[in-house]
Amino acid sequence: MTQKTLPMLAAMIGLATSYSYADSPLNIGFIVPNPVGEVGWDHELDRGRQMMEAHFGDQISVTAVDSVGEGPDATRMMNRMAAQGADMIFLGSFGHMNDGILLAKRNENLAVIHAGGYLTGERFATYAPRHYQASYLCGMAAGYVAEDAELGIIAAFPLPEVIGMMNAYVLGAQSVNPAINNVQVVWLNSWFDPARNRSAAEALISGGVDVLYSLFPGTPAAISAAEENGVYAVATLSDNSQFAPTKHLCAGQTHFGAIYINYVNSVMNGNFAAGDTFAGIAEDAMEVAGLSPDLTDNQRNAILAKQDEIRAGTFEPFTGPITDNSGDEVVTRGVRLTIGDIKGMNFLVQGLDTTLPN
Amino acid sequence: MDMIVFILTGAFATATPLLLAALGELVTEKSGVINLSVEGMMALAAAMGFATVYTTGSYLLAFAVAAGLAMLLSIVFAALVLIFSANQVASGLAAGILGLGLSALLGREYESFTLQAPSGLSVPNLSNIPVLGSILFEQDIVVYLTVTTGLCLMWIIQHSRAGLILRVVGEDPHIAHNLGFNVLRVRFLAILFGGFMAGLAGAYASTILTPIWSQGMILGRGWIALALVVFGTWRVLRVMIGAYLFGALLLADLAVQTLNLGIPSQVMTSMPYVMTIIVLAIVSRNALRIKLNAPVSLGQSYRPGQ
Amino acid sequence: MIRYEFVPRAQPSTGALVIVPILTVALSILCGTALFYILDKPAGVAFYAFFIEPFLSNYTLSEIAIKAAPLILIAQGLAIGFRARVWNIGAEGQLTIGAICAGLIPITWPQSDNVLMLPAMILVGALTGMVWAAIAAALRTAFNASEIIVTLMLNAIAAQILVYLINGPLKDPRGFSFPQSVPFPDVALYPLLIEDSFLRANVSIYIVLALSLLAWIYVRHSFSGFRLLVSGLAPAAAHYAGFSSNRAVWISLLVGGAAAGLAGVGEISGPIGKLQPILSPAYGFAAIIVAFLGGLNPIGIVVAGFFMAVIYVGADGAVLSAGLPASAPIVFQGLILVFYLASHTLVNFELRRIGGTKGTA
Amino acid sequence: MTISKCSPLLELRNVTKRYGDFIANDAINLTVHAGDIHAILGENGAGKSTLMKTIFGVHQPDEGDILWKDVPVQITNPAQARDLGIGMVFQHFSLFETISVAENISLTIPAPLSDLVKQIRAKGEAFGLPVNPQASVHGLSVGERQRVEIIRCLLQEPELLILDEPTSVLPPPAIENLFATLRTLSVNGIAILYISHKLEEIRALCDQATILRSGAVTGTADPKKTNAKDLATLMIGQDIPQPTHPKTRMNGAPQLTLNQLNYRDPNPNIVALKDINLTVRAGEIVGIAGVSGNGQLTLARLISGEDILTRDHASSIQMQGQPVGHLPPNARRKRGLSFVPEDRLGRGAAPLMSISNNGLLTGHRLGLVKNGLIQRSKRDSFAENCITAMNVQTQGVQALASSLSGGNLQKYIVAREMAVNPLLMVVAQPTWGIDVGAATLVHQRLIGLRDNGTAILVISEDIEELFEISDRLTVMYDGRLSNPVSTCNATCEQIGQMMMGQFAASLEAAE
Repeated sequence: MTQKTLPMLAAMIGLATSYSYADSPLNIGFIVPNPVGEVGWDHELDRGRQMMEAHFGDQISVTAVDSVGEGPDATRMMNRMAAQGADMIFLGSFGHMNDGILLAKRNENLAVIHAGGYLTGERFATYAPRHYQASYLCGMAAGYVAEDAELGIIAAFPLPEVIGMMNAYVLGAQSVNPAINNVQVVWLNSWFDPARNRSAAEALISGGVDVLYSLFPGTPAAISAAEENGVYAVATLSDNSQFAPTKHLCAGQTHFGAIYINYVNSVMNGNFAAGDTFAGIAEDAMEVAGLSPDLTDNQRNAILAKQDEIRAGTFEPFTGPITDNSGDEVVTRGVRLTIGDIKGMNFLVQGLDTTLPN
Repeated sequence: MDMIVFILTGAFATATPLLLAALGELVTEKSGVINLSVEGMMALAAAMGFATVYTTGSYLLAFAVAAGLAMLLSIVFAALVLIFSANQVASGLAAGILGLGLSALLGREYESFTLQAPSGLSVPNLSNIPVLGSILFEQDIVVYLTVTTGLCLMWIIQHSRAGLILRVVGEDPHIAHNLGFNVLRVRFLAILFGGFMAGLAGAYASTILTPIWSQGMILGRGWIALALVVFGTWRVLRVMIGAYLFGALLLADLAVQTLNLGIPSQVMTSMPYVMTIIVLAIVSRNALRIKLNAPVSLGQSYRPGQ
Repeated sequence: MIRYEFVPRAQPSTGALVIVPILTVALSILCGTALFYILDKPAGVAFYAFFIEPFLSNYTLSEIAIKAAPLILIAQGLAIGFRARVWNIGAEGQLTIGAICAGLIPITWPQSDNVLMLPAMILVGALTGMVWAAIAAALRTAFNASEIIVTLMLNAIAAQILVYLINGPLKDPRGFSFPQSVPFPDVALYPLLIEDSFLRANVSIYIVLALSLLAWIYVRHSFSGFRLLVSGLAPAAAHYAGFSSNRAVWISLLVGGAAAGLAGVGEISGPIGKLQPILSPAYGFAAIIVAFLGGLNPIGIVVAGFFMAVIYVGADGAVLSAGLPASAPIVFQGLILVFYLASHTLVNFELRRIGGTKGTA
Repeated sequence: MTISKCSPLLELRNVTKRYGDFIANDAINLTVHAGDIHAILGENGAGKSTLMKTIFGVHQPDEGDILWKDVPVQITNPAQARDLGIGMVFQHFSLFETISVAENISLTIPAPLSDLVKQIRAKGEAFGLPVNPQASVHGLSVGERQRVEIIRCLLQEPELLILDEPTSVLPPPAIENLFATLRTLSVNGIAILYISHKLEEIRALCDQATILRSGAVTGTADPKKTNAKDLATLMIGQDIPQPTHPKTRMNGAPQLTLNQLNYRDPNPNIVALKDINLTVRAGEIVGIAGVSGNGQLTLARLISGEDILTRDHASSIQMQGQPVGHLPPNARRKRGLSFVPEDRLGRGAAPLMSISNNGLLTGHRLGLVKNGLIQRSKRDSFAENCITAMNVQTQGVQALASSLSGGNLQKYIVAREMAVNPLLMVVAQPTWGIDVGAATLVHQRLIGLRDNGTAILVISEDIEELFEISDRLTVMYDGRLSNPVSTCNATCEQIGQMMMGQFAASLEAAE
């Protein structure tokens, strides 16, 4: 009991204790909101953790917990980890943001690393991959293969990140296939529902789409459905080729490991700085993967060349002019959107045929 | 047109797990027992059915394993309500929670795994009929079996001796006992059948319909099945029609979204639930219809000799 | 042939009321040990984490209070209905609607320092939870529509309303379009039990306990509570005595809705502090368990609510220290409930040996 | 017939059955031969039904032996009893309402329905028991249902037929038909066990009688040769108290007026009430006779307020001259109504509630509730008073209502309903299934209440009871109510005819 409560008491009173990392491993708590599957968000987070553990070996000791959810239960879990002496806690869901900030504020020896938020705080850092960069590239692939210029998107909820990815995808597609307009969207309005996800895919397929883009659906059900129906599928987060051996067109593959290793190093070196990591292709946190062999060499090379441009910083998908779907120019020619604009994106580009809550 | 064909075709598969579970629950309720653990039984069956196909590749074995496990859970429920005379509502909820927990626990090794969907069955010649052909004759085998089971069940309940005994036990267990029927055995078998069907429903959901296993994937479909029994007023044919319509409504939400009529998608997503409430109110309004079809002793504990 | 049979008692056994919880916990631990053995996890560590550890630190005690408050509150409301055999399965939706509507106040005046804000939210939350439940009551009394199904469907609809509002009109304009409202001002939050501490427990637990006392008086001593009980135990007798069944449906659902709505306020004015897509980890359903574990008795519910909270808080520890999978605690809860229902039979029945030798009397 | 006398068909030796601490049957011996019509005579609660259920295998004896044709048998369920050749017609029919006559019979006689339909018709014709095999049971009258029950037994070619209080649901002329049928069966060699507490019936029908009291045999007799008084003494243990009370006619103010009352239940199978007119005045007892199923239940529910009329028709039911037809039960009770329903457990009392809480059910008006809170001590003393008033046998006010015997519960409910000093009291089946002593007490209390000026309406299927306590009598048939006749002027024959629907008889009587 004392062993566990002492650090917490110390933290509460505000005693500053310094750890000598050479002697004892760095204690790391790692929280993932859902069960860890074969692909997807939780899988990629967990893969990042494994990379981190492989990199540091005995230097760190990681306690990983999955299926924690987003509500007060998740908060309790992170607080328990802090109370049991964690030096660093990784939080895997946007919903962990506010309580994570409070937790970091109250624990002077604790570094909290949060995925997918927009706020930072004392010893509270946030990171997010620039999914939209890969979305743009996959959009190009979709533009190439969409013979009828019919694209369909399945998305869970209209989060700004999701809207950004949709927009980049459509911009990418239009960049190689200007005929693309009227992109159909189905909102699942559910955090997780494989059967509904699959039905949504079938609805779009019956609506005649050439390429299906499955945006954070939580399950690969839509990708499988696309394969069965002979429609190209584009996936997010992970390469989903295993679910669509013949019709996997492209995926935005995320790599969290590099981000984590950076953070752990900074804590070990004592120069941890709370901040915002928005890591993309340039930071090796993101890349296109699983490109379909159906793409011609020219097409493939064009996509990879664009990826290199993004990596080099010579190209950025959200560069004006951008017109929204009511016809207004929302980004003027030559202007690049700021990180804040991208993270809080709330307009749909021209060609996206759906309605957002207002 | 494509949208309509999509809805009418897809509704069969979407409705199948609902219908399988609802038919099982209908039989259970006909015997006078309401089992609210359908959701849990389906989840447990979905997890283990999936695991079986994943490891052995056999769908037949998977459906058997799934049905078996759901029946085991229904035995727990049966023990509570038949031996211990516990409140049926509470017992159903308890068994349901146990089932949900076990599904997550046993299925965690297979989390988010997927299977290749088995190819559909297309009836030769008939499936070539325009429109109707693809709606009616390109479904998977379980869809046809489910419809057949429903029709058989309709006959069994209305015209067979077993159906007669089931109905009279649900009407008045005391008289049934006096006539020499073993009420507890009849109810036990009815509960077991409910478990069996919920098991098939769960296995269908995770191995054919989606096909994927993930914790929590049943997502209230067990509850929808319960609702279907009530607004089908305990008549097989009406339950079948209700399940199909509900399946169509679920798909209509998605299909209509692709047309972008400017309605927020949340409104569309709520529609099946709003419609359920409206239909339920209309159906229930005729108290006599409920009275003549609902099992009179539904929800009441029965102890022999009292 | 020797058989055992349950024979009804002339009046409920008070001794059994003590034996039942002991038997329940003993059987659950037995079964749980087997479960943990199969999972190859240390049972001793797990049970220590489940049942002992939660009592060992201020933090876990505070968390128990946080968790117990909504469970007890909702369960008290539901139990009053369950005694009348009105099955409100929709506390989750009533909680959501109560929270949304109460949340409108701080969202409208996010800079306010008016101390009446929290009381106003409490009032609005309870009233709107009632209104949501009233839909089920109206459909049941006017159209005879099953309240089980209507309340269940209303859960799904309430969830969609929340999603719509949180992504649209109620979205924090400075929140980078993330689906959540503005953070609530301090006057919209329940004061913490210990100000400026690490502990999240707030005064809502006192409100819950006070309401539990009220529930106890209502159930034990009020004539209105008596009428509800008659409606549940013997509907024909209630009808005969002139106790309106419609009234029982209305009271049951309104009380349940008010309690759930209030619990919604407890969440947004407590640990959450804003509107967000997930307001409750299924408190509405867990409270059903609490209501039954508590024997539908207000005092029993307080005990059961704390017990369940201990299990929840303990589960975190078990997951951390014994390495249990996150789903194992759910299984354990299911076991507890099953064993409770089985052993509860002893309250109204006694186990007698029949057949064989004489002298059973 | 004489040959079979040598070896008995059924023999019971020291059969004992206990329920917990209560001994329902204590070492019963009984012998029945083929072709006998053997009466089991006893008060309600004497253990007759328990004994018959033991023979029929509904439950098993704790001790003793059953011999069937000299062979000891263990009858573990009714199906086995039927296989042996035992048929039973229960007092409460074992028929399911939602299915047809033939389907009901098919439950115990597995055969194709079309065959059964023919067999049912054939048996019916052979023994004078006409029924329509395809009719749904919920549409049948009680008499028809009884015929179905008997045919069901006969189709199994039984050697022994048990009838439990078969005449309680029949009008007098129908009783004659039943007896004729039973005599035909007897001649055909079928033994009959006839359970009843009605002495005259047994004397008219039976060759032998075994008399039970408090679970034990008190004697056997040939009822045709024994006079009623001796039989009664064996049955009750003392002479039947013959209460005599003056038929007062206090010509008081009308407390209840039914004025052209028409009512159709939403369920089409329930008899509709047609043009009912009746006035019950303070200080009189009006009895409604009739075979059950002729609308009495509906009438009682309409008067109690459990079923209500629309506001337009409110004046069809008046209390103290005020329309009350649209008012719920509460409002009517406030105006001085009290009501004893025919179902005690579940309607008159909540089975799983204590006696004291059951007192609260309708007694709450007597200051037992204050500021919405139950006054526990007052509640308990109210229950105590009711217990004392009617000498209710119970383990105390905290005992559950379900733990009381039917008779004691009835006494308690009557006491409770009387305790509110009603202006109008409606009693349905006041003495159903309770022993003679208790019945006498109930009758005395009702008359006492009448003499204090309460208007009392008694609905009963027991004509003797109605003649005993009513000042005026009326008969219900097919949803209609006859003109009331003064009890002193009416004869049993007239009432019997009226119960068959010949209301003209009432006009004669009224003159």
